[in-house]
Amino acid sequence: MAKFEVEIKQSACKGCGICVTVCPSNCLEIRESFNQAGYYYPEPVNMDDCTGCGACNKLCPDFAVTVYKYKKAG
Amino acid sequence: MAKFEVEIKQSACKGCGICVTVCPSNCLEIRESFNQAGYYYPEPVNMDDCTGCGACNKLCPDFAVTVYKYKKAG
Amino acid sequence: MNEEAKEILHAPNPMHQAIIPPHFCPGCHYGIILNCFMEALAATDTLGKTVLITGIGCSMVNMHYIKGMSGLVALHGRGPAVATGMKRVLGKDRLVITMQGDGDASAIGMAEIMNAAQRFEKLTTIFLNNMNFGTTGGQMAPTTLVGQKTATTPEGRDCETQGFPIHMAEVMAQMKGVVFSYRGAVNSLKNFAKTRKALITGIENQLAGKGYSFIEILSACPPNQKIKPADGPRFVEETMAREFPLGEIKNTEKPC
Amino acid sequence: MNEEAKEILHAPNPMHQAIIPPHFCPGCHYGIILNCFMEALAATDTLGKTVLITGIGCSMVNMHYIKGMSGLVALHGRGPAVATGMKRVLGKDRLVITMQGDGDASAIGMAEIMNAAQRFEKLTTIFLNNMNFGTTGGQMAPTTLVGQKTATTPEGRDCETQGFPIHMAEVMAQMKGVVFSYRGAVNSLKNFAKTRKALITGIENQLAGKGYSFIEILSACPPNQKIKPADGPRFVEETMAREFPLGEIKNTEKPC
Amino acid sequence: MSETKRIMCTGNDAIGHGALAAGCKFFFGYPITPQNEIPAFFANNLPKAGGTFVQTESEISSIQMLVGAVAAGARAITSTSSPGYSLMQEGLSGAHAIELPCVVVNVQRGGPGSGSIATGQTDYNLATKSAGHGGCPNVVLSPSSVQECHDLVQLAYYLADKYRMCTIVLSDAIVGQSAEAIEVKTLDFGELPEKNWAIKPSGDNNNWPVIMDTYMPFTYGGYFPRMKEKWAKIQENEVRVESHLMDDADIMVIAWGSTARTAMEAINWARKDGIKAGLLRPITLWPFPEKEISEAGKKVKSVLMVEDNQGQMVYDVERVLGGKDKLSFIGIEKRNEPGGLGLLYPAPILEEIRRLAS
Amino acid sequence: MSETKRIMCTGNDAIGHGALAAGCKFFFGYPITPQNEIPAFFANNLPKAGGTFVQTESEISSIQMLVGAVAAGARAITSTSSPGYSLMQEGLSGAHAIELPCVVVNVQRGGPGSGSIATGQTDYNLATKSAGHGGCPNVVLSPSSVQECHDLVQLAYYLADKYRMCTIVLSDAIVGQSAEAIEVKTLDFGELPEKNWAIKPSGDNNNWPVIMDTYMPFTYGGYFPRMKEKWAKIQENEVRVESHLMDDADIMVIAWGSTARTAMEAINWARKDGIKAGLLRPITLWPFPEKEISEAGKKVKSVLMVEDNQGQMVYDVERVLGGKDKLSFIGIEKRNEPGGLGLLYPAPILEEIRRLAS
Amino acid sequence: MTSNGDRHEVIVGGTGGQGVITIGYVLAQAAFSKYKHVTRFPIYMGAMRGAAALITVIFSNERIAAPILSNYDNAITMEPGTFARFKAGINPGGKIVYNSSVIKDAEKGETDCCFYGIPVTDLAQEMNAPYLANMIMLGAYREITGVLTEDMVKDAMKYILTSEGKGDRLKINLEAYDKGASYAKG
Amino acid sequence: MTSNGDRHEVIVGGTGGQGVITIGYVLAQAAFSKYKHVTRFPIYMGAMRGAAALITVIFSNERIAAPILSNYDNAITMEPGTFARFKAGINPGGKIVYNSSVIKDAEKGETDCCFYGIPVTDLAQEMNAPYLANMIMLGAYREITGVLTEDMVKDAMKYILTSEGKGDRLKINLEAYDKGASYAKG
Ligand SMILES: Cc1ncc(C[n+]2csc(CCOP(=O)(O)OP(=O)(O)O)c2C)c(N)n1
Ligand SMILES: Cc1ncc(C[n+]2csc(CCOP(=O)(O)OP(=O)(O)O)c2C)c(N)n1
Ligand code: SF4
Ligand code: SF4
Ligand code: SF4
Ligand code: SF4
Ligand code: SF4
Ligand code: SF4
Ligand SMILES: [Mg+2]
Ligand SMILES: [Mg+2]
Repeated sequence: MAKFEVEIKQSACKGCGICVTVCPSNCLEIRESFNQAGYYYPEPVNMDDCTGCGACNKLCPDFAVTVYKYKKAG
Repeated sequence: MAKFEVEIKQSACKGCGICVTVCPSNCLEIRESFNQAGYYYPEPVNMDDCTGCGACNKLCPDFAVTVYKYKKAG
Repeated sequence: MNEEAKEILHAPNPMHQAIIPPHFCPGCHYGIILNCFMEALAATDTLGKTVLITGIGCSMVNMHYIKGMSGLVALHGRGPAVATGMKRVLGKDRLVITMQGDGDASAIGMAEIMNAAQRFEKLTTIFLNNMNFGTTGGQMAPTTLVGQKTATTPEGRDCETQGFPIHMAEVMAQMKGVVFSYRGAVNSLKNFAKTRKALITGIENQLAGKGYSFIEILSACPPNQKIKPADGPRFVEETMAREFPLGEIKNTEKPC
Repeated sequence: MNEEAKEILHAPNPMHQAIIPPHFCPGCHYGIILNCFMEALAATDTLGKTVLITGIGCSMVNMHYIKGMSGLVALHGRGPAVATGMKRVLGKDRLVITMQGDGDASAIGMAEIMNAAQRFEKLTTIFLNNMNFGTTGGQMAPTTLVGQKTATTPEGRDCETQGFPIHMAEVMAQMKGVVFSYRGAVNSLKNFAKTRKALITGIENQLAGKGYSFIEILSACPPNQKIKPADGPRFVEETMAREFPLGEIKNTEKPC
Repeated sequence: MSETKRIMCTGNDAIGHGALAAGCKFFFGYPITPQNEIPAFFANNLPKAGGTFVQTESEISSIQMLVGAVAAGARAITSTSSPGYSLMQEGLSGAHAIELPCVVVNVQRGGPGSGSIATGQTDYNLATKSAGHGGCPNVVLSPSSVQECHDLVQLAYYLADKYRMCTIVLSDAIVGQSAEAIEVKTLDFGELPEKNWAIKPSGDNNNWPVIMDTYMPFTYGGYFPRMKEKWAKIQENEVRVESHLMDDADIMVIAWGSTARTAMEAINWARKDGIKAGLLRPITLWPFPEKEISEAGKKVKSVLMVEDNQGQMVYDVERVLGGKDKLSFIGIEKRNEPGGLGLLYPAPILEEIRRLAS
Repeated sequence: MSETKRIMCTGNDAIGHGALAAGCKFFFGYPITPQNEIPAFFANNLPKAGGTFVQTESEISSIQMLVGAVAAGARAITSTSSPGYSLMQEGLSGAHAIELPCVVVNVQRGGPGSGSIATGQTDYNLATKSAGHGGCPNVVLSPSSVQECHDLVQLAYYLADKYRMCTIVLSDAIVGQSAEAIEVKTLDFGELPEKNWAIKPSGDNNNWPVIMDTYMPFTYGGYFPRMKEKWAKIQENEVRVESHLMDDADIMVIAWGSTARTAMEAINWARKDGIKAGLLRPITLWPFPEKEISEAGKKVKSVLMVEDNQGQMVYDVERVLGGKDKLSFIGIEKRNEPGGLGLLYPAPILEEIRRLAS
Repeated sequence: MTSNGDRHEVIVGGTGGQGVITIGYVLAQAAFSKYKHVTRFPIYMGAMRGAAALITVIFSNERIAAPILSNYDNAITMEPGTFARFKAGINPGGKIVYNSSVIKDAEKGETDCCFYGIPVTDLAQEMNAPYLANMIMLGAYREITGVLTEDMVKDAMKYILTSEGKGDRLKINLEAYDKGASYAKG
Repeated sequence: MTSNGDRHEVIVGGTGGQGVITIGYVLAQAAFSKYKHVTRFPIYMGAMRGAAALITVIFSNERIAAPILSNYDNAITMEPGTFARFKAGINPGGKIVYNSSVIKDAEKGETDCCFYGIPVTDLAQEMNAPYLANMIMLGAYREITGVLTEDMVKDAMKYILTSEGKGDRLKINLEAYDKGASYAKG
């Protein structure tokens, strides 16, 4: 079960793939989708392995990534 | 008996006294004489001790010093 | 998944002026450096005390990207001189930080940065080493690697006729007025954290009146380094950091 | 004493253009350095291959003092750039030497000299360190000692607001393109001989295409150092060389 | 190099082709938009031609390396854009002091400050009025087409060497960034004197040293009278202008560089309306075509000065016309957009011509 | 500072006294003859006055430190001489781009190149025609006496702050090195607006950042129209001239700076011969006294321009007079010696006045 | 009023990544072999991908006055921003060829010119290669205007794409050209 | 023709080491307390000791036009070079006070001015202090011209010598002044 969620602000993304590269758990992948400016943005693919480390957030040059943590139930 | 002679080109001398300072044998001294530009130039005073080392020549900033060596008789 | 049951763990930096998206090329590390710098400002709570002086280069408009940052875009290479004038007026309790490209600081601006250090200015410089002149289309910089192809070294930099990359952090460390010299990178979470720490040291040094702090940061510049944007982090590690070793080069007490 | 029975043991340097007496102040070591330089030219038989590029400073007219020396008086601080242009035209078998004051090379001309080294120019620089701007009346230079009184440091250089003396030979040695960096003096026969040897090395390095050679020479400047001319040699030894240690700082093989 | 080759290239590349055709062997320069194609051209082509490309650390260094190379007798070049040209002022002044035939290309962007990289003609005064301190004029050549970039850089070498005088090719971003079909060939302007003044080590010069001294003793008694004579000779012999439809013109449009082409477009349209407009285009900005403008000025009913700046040459035109009576001006304020990327298009010029004709 | 003190000092020192009286707290400068007394003055006096003296590494740095200090709202100053003034061109252009009220002193030596340290007025064109690339004029004030050094540097601050415009005090070695008896006091020119444009950290500015950008996007649509208005206002309101014996003059001598005093000496002698000569001395070189010269020019029989250069202002005078008919010129070629240490004395001016009178 | 004689003028516009500059380069290069005078002038409205880019191309056997035009005979536009701009600048009787995939409601208004919509984005998508939209547009444009010849343009494509280091993609680009041309033929 | 009214003008010349600039400084300083306008302008003909140095001093209650003069009412010269120069520039009826120790044959020629030879080098030698020649000359000059008062000049000497860091030598300088003055008195 995924404990974290990663949100990519598509309009800000330039499709550089840095988040994909630096994710230690290979949670992100660039696929077919592209934004208005023509950039292919990444999509979360493997969130169960996500550790919430924040690399994708901190190392995104375009401030496009937010990492959420699911609150424990109760 | 002096083996060496030191000649100061008075007109070139600026009376800095460097030759006096650097002579290891205290052969030179600045006295009363001054040249046209008003500089007090040094005079050989103690030539018996001169070793012909050439310091006065090489370290004169104004190319004013010549050191001669007396030829051995015969 | 229940939307209400999640909280933000890592948000995009709130200091970032989101309405002006950075103009950097895809994969440029300058955006990451900007983030790292803002985190250092936040950690020291110094944004409101700071004036950012940029040179001419891809980082020149960075003050516009930081909410609440005052700044001045200096002419090419002259940041440390402008910063000197400004710092002398603003006084020791205000922070004046220069952010300069490698061309800006080590080519045209070499006299200014060296002499700011010589005068023991209480400044902090962030030196962005991308091994080229990015803004003008990727020409050779003093930092360009031997063999590296650029717009003005089409066959690769030839050391015999074009020399060797300058190591600014080491050169600056030679100056007595420089109390802190560091080379970092933002290609990994670990390096990001270390670089942020170095930036914090640079900020604290200035506020303590300790001396000049110089922080070099290696940066990928995909179009001009001719790499894929996603390969930037690896390129920094494997190619750049091999020529320009990461870490602290100097960290001394105040020399007087 | 018999006039005919003596021979010249040490003549004033025959390369010296005796009809133009040097304009240096009494006790200025620049005349001695000139002599030392001419001896190095003689020892390498290179006068006829040489162009001397001076900066603006008390040494600027030195080519006029050397019989048969071609030269160009560059604008203040720009010697290494002019020399680069000239050397690239004249080619590797010709010598282009810059002679620059400390103000000339380490203040206004810092970018030019550092970047000539960065480009691995095959040049030789003679750097005259008299710890002040002599020509303009003895102002502070980047080399001025902490506490030293000059026209612009009437209370002595205050390190807190005016910084620390720059050590150029050490800074230049940081540059990979610099294969030889030396600090000498001409205050004694011994130092004169060592400095001449360093100058010869600098000349030979250039003709061998080995790299950039940098020779710093400490010099008394009596009016501005506020010493008696005759005390210059001692001042160099006891005051200057204490801050600026004499000797070889770098001597490496050709780096590529 | 004397055969002709037809190619398509930018104005910036054409500078390179022209310089190579003129035998230039050394380039010294620092990157700056909008002239980066020039250093790139030389980096690619000079080594092949047995020459040397040096990237400098600044424009100050560029002009000084040029001084070193030119003092040694070489044909060499540097290029830059406006801020870099400002930085060369001290160096140019020094080059005038020792009368070096330096050729400098300035592909203008808009000033002041870091300005706008788009284009501009805001360096007219700086280029023509004084090479730094000292008040020496440069010869200033203004290309308005890619072909002319190629041709005028060659003329620049000729004039520089003929008179031992710094010569500026004052291009702009529109001319520099346009690509056009041009003919590349070596132009022959005539014989030139030997450079026996050039610096050589004395061993290469019959043991005679050659010394150039930008410093004292500066003999004004000799220098300025000699310069006056030289400058007068240039003003007498080297003025170049282009006239377009001036024979029967009622309205003379004066414009230079790329703006002259824009003005020509407007004039061509005006002619379709039956308005007798013509163009007088100074090619040499210094020497300034005083006679040509003054004579033409007497024949026309009105004079319209067009420059992509706030009005700089208009000052000189007014002086030559002896007043502002016939004179009007439109300039940078008529660009299509207020931002730095706007351009001065033909339309506002046509509009002004129509206004003058009515 | 409002009491008056009579002292004897050099023109260079008077710059220092005047700047202190105007509340200047920061000096940034690099040594160069013949203005070395100015940095020495500030090094000695600013710390005592709670100010800061910084010796820069070059004139490029001087103008940039000045930019930093002035951008932060301070009254600051730099001084230099001709070659250093050339080096400031890019910086001045940048200062104009962000409209900083920089005050720069240029104690001229002779150009071009390293030139002559004696004196000279060879920077007229560079100072008045264009602050580097971009073609922006500086306000240029020309002192001809020690008292005026003290007064005009204060006026420079006033005009700079009033219009947010770079202002140059264009002195020369004769004015700078002369010592005269003067009165030191703070001059009051009137109220000035708050510097609410100055850069402050946002925390010192109600959390609003202040940004100055010498670079893009440069909005010409706003910039040059605003400048035109500003420049026109200055030209309208700030022209200053001195007239001496002009009321009944047949011969108008135009001269500026130290040369105006030399010319005045010659005029006084000419008057003893019964020759009706008078002096018109522009104090503001920009704004140029167009109206004053044109009107006076109509009344006199001949106009003699005297400058210690090759003839620079004469170009502007000719433009204003509408031709060369009445106009003659003598300049640097009439110095007493050909070497760099010669000076332009009263005698050749008197001789020329006599020639014109006969 | 459009130009006289053999003069041809066209302005091409789009956003930075759309390859409009290449269209201009190819047209200018193609004209170079046939016309005495050719000029092209690019304008980049910003450094970033996404900012507008324009290029004006003029060729003629008569001398060409300005390389920049207030009004032009022909225009090619890949997206709405430059479409609006060109509509204002087109000469009466001129032609606007536009990307009808993204410029949906071609507001022809009162403009006295001819509009030709080509859905180049969709056509490129069909080829599974969005970056080919520009060459599709080029093929359509040549077909519509009949300017130059197909051979000339294809030769120029070879030259330009090779010099841009895209020689390996030449074949697919030529296919794209053909796709555009045949779409225009109808 | 010499100046009208209360105006006094003098040019002082010698070689660099001879202290002529100090003579000018003292005269200007002395005049400062009495005259509304004072100007002094030094000219160094080279950086080296031995090169000529000149200083012009003018004071008046009327405005002073130029600080540099082609012709002057009074001159002081310490050596032959400036003597020749000043002879050419002196106004008819003017005074030249010269160092007759080194300017032996004062070629008065056709010049319409008064010459006053003072052997200041010898007088200084008598005091065993060659450097005092300038103040001896000053004493003589004031006595001969009667300009200012002895007190004013001596006060000015105090001020100038102190500001030049030679305060400790003030007494002997005043003695030199007196020696010159009494020699001139005869
Ligand atoms: C005086 C001057 N010369 C040249 C330029 C052109 N220019 C703009 S940025 C730049 C260099 C940029 O390189 P760098 O400092 O490494 O910054 P980067 O773009 O790589 O971040 C140059 C040469 C300029 N603006 N001003
Ligand atoms: C652009 C410029 N700025 C300033 C000067 C004035 N200037 C002449 S020499 C000099 C400095 C001399 O100092 P240094 O280089 O140490 O040489 P030194 O006289 O001590 O031998 C200066 C500032 C100048 N000639 N040009
Ligand atoms: S938070 Fe860490 S593990 Fe999770 S997606 Fe981002 S980089 Fe990968
Ligand atoms: S790092 Fe940011 S810009 Fe790059 S692909 Fe990921 S989300 Fe997009
Ligand atoms: S040669 Fe040597 S020992 Fe003799 S006088 Fe000279 S310095 Fe003294
Ligand atoms: S070193 Fe030379 S200049 Fe100095 S005192 Fe001796 S001889 Fe004279
Ligand atoms: S050119 Fe390089 S440094 Fe500049 S924005 Fe692009 S990637 Fe970043
Ligand atoms: S000022 Fe100093 S360096 Fe210059 S000549 Fe005099 S002693 Fe030598
Ligand atoms: Mg860079
Ligand atoms: Mg020095």
